[in-house]
Amino acid sequence: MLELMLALPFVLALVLAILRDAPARAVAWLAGLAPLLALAVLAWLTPAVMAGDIPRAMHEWLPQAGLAFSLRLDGLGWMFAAMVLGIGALVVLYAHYYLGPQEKTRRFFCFLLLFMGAMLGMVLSGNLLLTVVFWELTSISSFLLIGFWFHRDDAREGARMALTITAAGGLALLGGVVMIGRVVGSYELDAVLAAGDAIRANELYPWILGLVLAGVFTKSAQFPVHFWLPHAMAAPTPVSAYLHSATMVKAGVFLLARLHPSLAGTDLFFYVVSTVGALTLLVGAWNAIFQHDLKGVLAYSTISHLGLITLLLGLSTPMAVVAALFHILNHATFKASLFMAAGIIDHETGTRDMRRLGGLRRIMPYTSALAIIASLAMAGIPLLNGFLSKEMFFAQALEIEGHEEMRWFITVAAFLFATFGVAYSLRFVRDTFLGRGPRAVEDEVHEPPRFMQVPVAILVVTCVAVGIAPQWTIGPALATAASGVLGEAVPDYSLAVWHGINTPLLMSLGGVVCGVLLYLVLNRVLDLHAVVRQSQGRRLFHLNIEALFRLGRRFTHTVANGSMQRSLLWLVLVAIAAGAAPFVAAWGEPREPVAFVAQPMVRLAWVLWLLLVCSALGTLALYRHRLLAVLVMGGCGLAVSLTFVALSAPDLALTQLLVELVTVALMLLGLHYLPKDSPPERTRWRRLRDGAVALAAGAGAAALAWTMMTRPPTNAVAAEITARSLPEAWGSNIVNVILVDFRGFDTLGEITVFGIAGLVVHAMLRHARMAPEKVMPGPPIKLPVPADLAQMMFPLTLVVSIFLFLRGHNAPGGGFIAGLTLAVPLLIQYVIQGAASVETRFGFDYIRAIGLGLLIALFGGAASMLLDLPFLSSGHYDLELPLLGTIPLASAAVFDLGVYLVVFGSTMLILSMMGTLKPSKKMIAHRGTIDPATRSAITGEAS
Amino acid sequence: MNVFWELLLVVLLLVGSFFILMGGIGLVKLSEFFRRLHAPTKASTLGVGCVLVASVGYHLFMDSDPQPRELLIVAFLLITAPISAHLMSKAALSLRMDEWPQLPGKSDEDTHVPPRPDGGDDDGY
Amino acid sequence: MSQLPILPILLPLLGGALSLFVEHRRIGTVVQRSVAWIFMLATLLASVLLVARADQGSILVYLLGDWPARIGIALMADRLSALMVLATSLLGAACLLHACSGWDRRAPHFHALFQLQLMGLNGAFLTGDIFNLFVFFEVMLIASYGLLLSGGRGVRMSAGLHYVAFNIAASTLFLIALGLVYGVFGTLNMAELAARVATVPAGSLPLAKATIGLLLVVFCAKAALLPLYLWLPEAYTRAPAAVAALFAIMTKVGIYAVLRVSSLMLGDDAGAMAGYGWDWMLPAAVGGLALATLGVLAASRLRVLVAYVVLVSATTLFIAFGLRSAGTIAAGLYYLVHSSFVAAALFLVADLVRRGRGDAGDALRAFAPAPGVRVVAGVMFLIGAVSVAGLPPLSGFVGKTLLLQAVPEPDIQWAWPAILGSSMLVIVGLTRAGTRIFWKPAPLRPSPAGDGPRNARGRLRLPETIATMLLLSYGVAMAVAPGPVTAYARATAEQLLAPATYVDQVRAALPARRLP
Amino acid sequence: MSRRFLPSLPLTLAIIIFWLLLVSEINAAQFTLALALGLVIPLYAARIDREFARIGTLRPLPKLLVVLVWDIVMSNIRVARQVLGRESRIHSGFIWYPLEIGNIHGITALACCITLTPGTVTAALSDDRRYLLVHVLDLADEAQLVADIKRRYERPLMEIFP
Amino acid sequence: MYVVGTAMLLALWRLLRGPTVPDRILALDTLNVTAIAELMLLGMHLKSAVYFEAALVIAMLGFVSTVVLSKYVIRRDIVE
Amino acid sequence: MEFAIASGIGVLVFAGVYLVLRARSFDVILGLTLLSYATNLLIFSSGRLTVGKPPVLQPGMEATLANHTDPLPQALVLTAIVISFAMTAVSIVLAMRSRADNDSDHVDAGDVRDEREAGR
Ligand code: NA
Ligand code: NA
Repeated sequence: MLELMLALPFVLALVLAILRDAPARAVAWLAGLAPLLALAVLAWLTPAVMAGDIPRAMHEWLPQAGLAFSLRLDGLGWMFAAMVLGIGALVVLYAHYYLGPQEKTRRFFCFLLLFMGAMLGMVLSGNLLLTVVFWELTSISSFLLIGFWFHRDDAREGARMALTITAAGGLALLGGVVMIGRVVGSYELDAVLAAGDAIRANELYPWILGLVLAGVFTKSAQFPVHFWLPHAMAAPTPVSAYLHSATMVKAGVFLLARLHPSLAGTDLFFYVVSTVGALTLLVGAWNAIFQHDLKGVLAYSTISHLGLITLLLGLSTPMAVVAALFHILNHATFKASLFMAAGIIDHETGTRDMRRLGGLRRIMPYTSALAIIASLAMAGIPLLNGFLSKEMFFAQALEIEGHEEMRWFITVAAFLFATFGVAYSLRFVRDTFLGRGPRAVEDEVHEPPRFMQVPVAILVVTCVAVGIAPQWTIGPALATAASGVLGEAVPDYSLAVWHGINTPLLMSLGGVVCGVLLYLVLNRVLDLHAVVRQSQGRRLFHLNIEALFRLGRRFTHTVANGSMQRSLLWLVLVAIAAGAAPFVAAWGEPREPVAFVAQPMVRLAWVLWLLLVCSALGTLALYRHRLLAVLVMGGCGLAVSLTFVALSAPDLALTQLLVELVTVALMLLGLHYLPKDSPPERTRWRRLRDGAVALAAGAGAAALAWTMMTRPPTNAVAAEITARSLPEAWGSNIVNVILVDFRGFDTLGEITVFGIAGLVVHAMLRHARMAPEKVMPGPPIKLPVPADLAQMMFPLTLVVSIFLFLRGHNAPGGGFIAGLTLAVPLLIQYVIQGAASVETRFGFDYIRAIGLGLLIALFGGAASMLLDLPFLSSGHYDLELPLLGTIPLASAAVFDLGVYLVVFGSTMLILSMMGTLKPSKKMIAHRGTIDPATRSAITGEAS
Repeated sequence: MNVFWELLLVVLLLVGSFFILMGGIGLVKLSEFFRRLHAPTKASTLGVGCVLVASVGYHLFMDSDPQPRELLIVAFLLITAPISAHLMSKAALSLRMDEWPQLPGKSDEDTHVPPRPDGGDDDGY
Repeated sequence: MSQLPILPILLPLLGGALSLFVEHRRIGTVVQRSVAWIFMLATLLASVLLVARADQGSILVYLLGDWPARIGIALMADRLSALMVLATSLLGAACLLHACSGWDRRAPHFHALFQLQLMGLNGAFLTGDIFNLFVFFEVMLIASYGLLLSGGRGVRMSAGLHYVAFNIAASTLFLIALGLVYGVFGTLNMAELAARVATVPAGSLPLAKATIGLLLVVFCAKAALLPLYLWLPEAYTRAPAAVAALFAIMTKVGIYAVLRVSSLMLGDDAGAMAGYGWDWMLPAAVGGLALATLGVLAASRLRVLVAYVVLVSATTLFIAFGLRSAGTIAAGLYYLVHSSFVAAALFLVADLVRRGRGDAGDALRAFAPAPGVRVVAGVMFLIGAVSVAGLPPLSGFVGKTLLLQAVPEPDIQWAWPAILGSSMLVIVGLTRAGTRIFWKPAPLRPSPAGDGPRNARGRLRLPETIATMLLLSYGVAMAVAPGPVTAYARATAEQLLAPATYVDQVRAALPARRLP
Repeated sequence: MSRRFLPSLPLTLAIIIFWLLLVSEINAAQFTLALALGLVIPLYAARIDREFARIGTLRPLPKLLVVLVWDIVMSNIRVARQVLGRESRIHSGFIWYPLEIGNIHGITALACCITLTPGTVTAALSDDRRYLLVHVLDLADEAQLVADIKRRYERPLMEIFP
Repeated sequence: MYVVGTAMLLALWRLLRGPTVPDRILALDTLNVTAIAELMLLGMHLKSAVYFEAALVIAMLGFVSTVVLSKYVIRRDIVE
Repeated sequence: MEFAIASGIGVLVFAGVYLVLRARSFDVILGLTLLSYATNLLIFSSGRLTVGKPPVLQPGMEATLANHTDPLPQALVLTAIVISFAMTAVSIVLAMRSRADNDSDHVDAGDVRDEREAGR
């Protein structure tokens, strides 16, 4: 049943969201159906709750986190549910008439039901985490409701402010709840309520209390974060009537009541909660006097009343709790009706500014009467419900024990509360309904549609009924609710209107008198209409938020400005730090000597070393003249290749050499489209800094390499590979065997990378509009002699390529090297004969070559999967041919063939794309041509 | 017999090394690009040729890899060296090094390209 | 011999290769997309099966080439790998769907690159060999370059240059680290490495630490940890929507690698190396979280904001994993999966907004997009924002709650404020973005400069919407029924904290035909 | 027909020899492979080739080769002397060498010969293919040099490449 | 070997010293050629034939960088 | 020998890092290329240095590490070379495109342009 009740608003919200073109009336009916049906369910459950039963429902949600979908309907929940649904139903009725035909009513009711569901869920929740879930849902849905008129700046700002503050509180609450869960070991409300002593005794208690209260205070608009509530008045009035009088702002005090058994009962609780409540009460009431906006008065008054409730809950005596619950109900009724009345006034006159209103008593007598009664209830005038709870409050304030100073403070606060309450109520009534008629409002002000008044009337009647016959009307409900909080400890209390003449009654009377006097004095002395009170809270909030955004922007712009140089600098620095840290940390420790025999250094090796070092430094020295840098770097590549040869790595040397050749070609191709040299560095400081960083990096790398090489090797794996290479992988060139067999999967990835590189280049250049940096004048040169020679070479290189491919498994070579050996000569053809000439003769779809190569490699590797062996398991077969003898066939060769094709295809694709860019005419003109006479022979560039 | 071949190999190696060194010295010593161009391209060709022949012989006798494959290297060198030389001189010509005043030891005749005998115009070099 | 672990790698490779054959203009988009979808769905199926197998608790070891893991390459499908692969496939499917609304025709080789990107991701998650991890990193990266740059122009190129150059530099560092790894430990198999790290002689300890430290630096760079995150916002912001969405999982690869390496090699069994690196990573994570959060606040465009949200989630994950308890790791895993989906969805929403607002793009000023887009995009943004901000009832809340619950007692004092505070500020940032983008009315008269809605193409394309909703629905599903995912995450975390099993399984895996 | 399937016999032969040299083993299998390559590769190479070599006669070839090797050796020695000697004694310069041979292969071969012989290097071929620009390291007698080249290289080459 | 090594150093000097671009190209070319010789000498010295492939590839394709660089100097656009 | 290699690596890294930190795309690419040489040497040296024992099995020579150098790093370097080559190609093309599209070869050209646009 509880599930059904909870589901109703959500389901109907969904229905509303889906229904596209429903008429407004149907939408309203559907929306109203939710609270009405839910009320019916609630009514059905009421006898059980009244009897002290707690109907429950439990569904697992996330047991690991202790989050369960558990619902429980105890007295407190019952009271709130009734309030949420009852006032909800009235608000729906009211809103139907309030919203104009051009408003998006469907969306409004959808949000409203969403909120109603969230609120209902919160009060029904039997699991604290679930409470948090619904708690935040109320924040979100109230955000949507406040911002319903989102074309208005104040609506957007109000919504954001409300969400920011309440969501922050929600996060704090989450923290508090999780801590409670840690202490109690469960989030189930029953367990938590039973574990009050454990919680209070735990060292985390102050934290728990602080976090939970942060949630409570933000939600219930307590000082000093109360300021969001007045700004939330930008919402349509039904929203204010619902959220800001009866429900959402009560969520905070609800939770305080809910957790009262677990958290209350310590001095800390008492002092913090009652002080905050008292301050809020005063601040709210005082500010309410100076508002000009009808809803502003109501909002500050709400703050003040919420402060009262909080204060009562802070006092923590059973009687105070009862008073708090009682006041929650009372406040909901009179405030909701007042909001609705304010909405009607706004609706009819077009303004809510009391300075422009007045005399409405004559124009809309019925509404005025209702509103005046509700105002009197707000002021705590006898025979209305507000009076009763206020009396109870006074009594409690006077009965505080053990905290003498608090008793005084709170009693004074209570008296001031009464005084201010009377004052602002008076102002509200007088400025709106009495006095001269409305100024500067549109004409034809009249009573609203009848059904718009019905909800107000119902609420006001309730106020009066409760005020006159409390025991008879509200008694059972209050008793039920009180038992929900206090359990067995519900005190004896009397809900009589007349308790005889006692101090509280005198205080009330004094309050009324002082209130009237205060109003008169203020009105005379200060001219209330002229006082303009800025909300300090808003200003502070605004400043803070803006400061936050500014801080964010400043930080982000200084730190993460998108500069690549900075990224790379950080990377280098962090790498240096990571490399150096362990050595620095181990600096002082004694080091065991390492038995290390260096390889002898022949003089020839020094030649290589010189070649390497000099060309590296040469590249560095010449980097600004790019052509020269590329040239000198060629020496570097050669040196590395020769080093590999010298150190027994022929395969590597071959690969490095070929890659080097192609890289040089690529760089020169690219250089054609890039500036010829780099401009000088901006600052000397930067050069020095980078130099120092580079020096550190270089030294670090050298040190790491040295340290590594002087350690004894651990090469059991290498030994095993070496031993198993021939017998099990049928290859003598161990490096190639590793590439196509032991670690063939690496190679598969590697050729994929290579193939993708081709595709990327193709994709980037296919539609590119590029202009060379400078063009040489004149037509392309013809090079007949080299062309002839190159043409002669091509078939021979093809032969070598095939040779290298076939022999690769047993001698230096293999698919990769062979593929490049084929591609490089073709590059020469491009260079010497020109791209057009080659491509017309040698039309080759390089992209498909890549695809085909990948497929071949894939199928070569996957063949073994047919035999239920893993991918890339190599097979070996000696093909006996009659004339030719034995031909060894290895499945790895198929794989290598794929490599061959991909490498060839991709290299050629890259080269041909870069070589055949067709520049646009316009851009050539833009960058100009080179005058051969101005070229420097030293750099080869035009000077 | 063996001694003779060994001697021959040694001579080949010496000759080869000598010419390679000549190439290097020429490259460093000569004063102007086109002169330098002569030294290494050809001295190296002969030098490397000799070394390669020696290598063939050496492997033939040392029995480590008794095949004359190194000859292919010679073949390739013979094909590629002219291509390189041709292109490098074209590059040098295109930079008009004759108009560059500061080369030491430069004389007019070195870098001055005479007009074509038939007066034909040849911009392209 | 089950071939299951390799399928998530080979299927996209096959799909990518075949895409190259069908991508000719004459063949038509239907065939191209069919090929892409066949392999996408096949990969998805394989990943689902893989998760099902992995969830049985044993680690699947796949010996490539039938060689023992120590000398060959082994794929390792434990719970973590399987989870990551599945997340990738789910994300990939949505991104593909989004791309099929038209981008795939504008970017050359899109489908091939896309499939190969999936291959790279899956390979990185599945491999049990650290060098092979490098290779798949590169596959993934170069494919991402392609996806980022293909069909792009202008500023995207310089953003791409930043991304590419940074990653190449990081990869270089990776290689240096790998050289050291082999030089110091003599093996590349991660399980073997784990065993050898524990027994490294005292004399080699600084070197070993430097080696592992460099590895971690590389992974942190890929995961965009402070201070190595500067590359991320630009790259992710400039990428086409579907690609940016796919990139949401890319930072997670770095995090995955950190988690893998640290759980295997720096676990409690690692002797002198135990816990190395985390002393630095946790403060960096907190600092990164702060800066990322500020970035969310500072963002002037929705894309940038989402990029910083990705950063927030990445750094949060570092905190979760850095606390190194089963609970936090499990929470982190849940959070990882959720945040990938949601961030991806937000990227797609940002793209919708950008198109819906014409010239105004996704800048956080100006006004709401065309009405056709506004409502749908607004709702999707709301769902995404609620998820990503950790508000209930969506997945972000579940993840955050799990994480808060699992933070060990002594760390609460810094971890909670960090997590909750960043949540708070993210909410502020998202609220501002949302109200500005969806709630601000267009100016009545478009200014002559042309930044009015005139150029808005306010039409929703169905695949885009479905793709976004799909991603969001992953998150919603994770929130509605979090049980299976959290249980799985918990089991994963426990598996990760017991690396000995991993090592044993690798060593026990026998080749089918060969001698062990 | 034969042009289509066998575009260039010399090339085929060269490839076969080349392959056998490369693999350095002569057996039936390798020979078959070499033959196959020799037949297939020219077909592909033909796509690039613009003007296939037409060989007139090969008779002057041996003599040409001997002359060439001799010249290389001799001029190498001369160049070595020049390099080691004082540079001021060298008088180098360009000459335009008038071509008689018109076949591009012939020109190429000639250019090769000139370049391979130390002391001379072909720098350019005129666009109309009538002149070679030759840089001479030590230019003593221009006419003598031109005559030498003509006699020693160009004539035999003209026979080979008519 | 040392002789050839010396030749390489001389070429290196020219490579770094210049002065003109073609000079450097020439030096690089010379480096390649001497490298071939060096490799063959090394092969003889170590009695190994595995250096053949490297030498072959240098001989066959080492001139590519020369060609490409020269072409760049001549036309800036190396593939026209 | 070890010292020579280590110092060579150091010099390459020094030059490479300095260039990588430059502001122009081409310089960065040059730097990355130098760094990749250094990387290759470093990986290579992780198998320790051996002269004249290439990992190519020959008949009559026992297949042990006494006769052959460690082949594994060589295979790794090979893979690394290929991959870094692919990356170099992509980065060169990207530098060209960035230059063409953004009118500058400054590595942060896009920002410069963005700022210019924002300033308008
Ligand atoms: Na490999
Ligand atoms: Na390879």
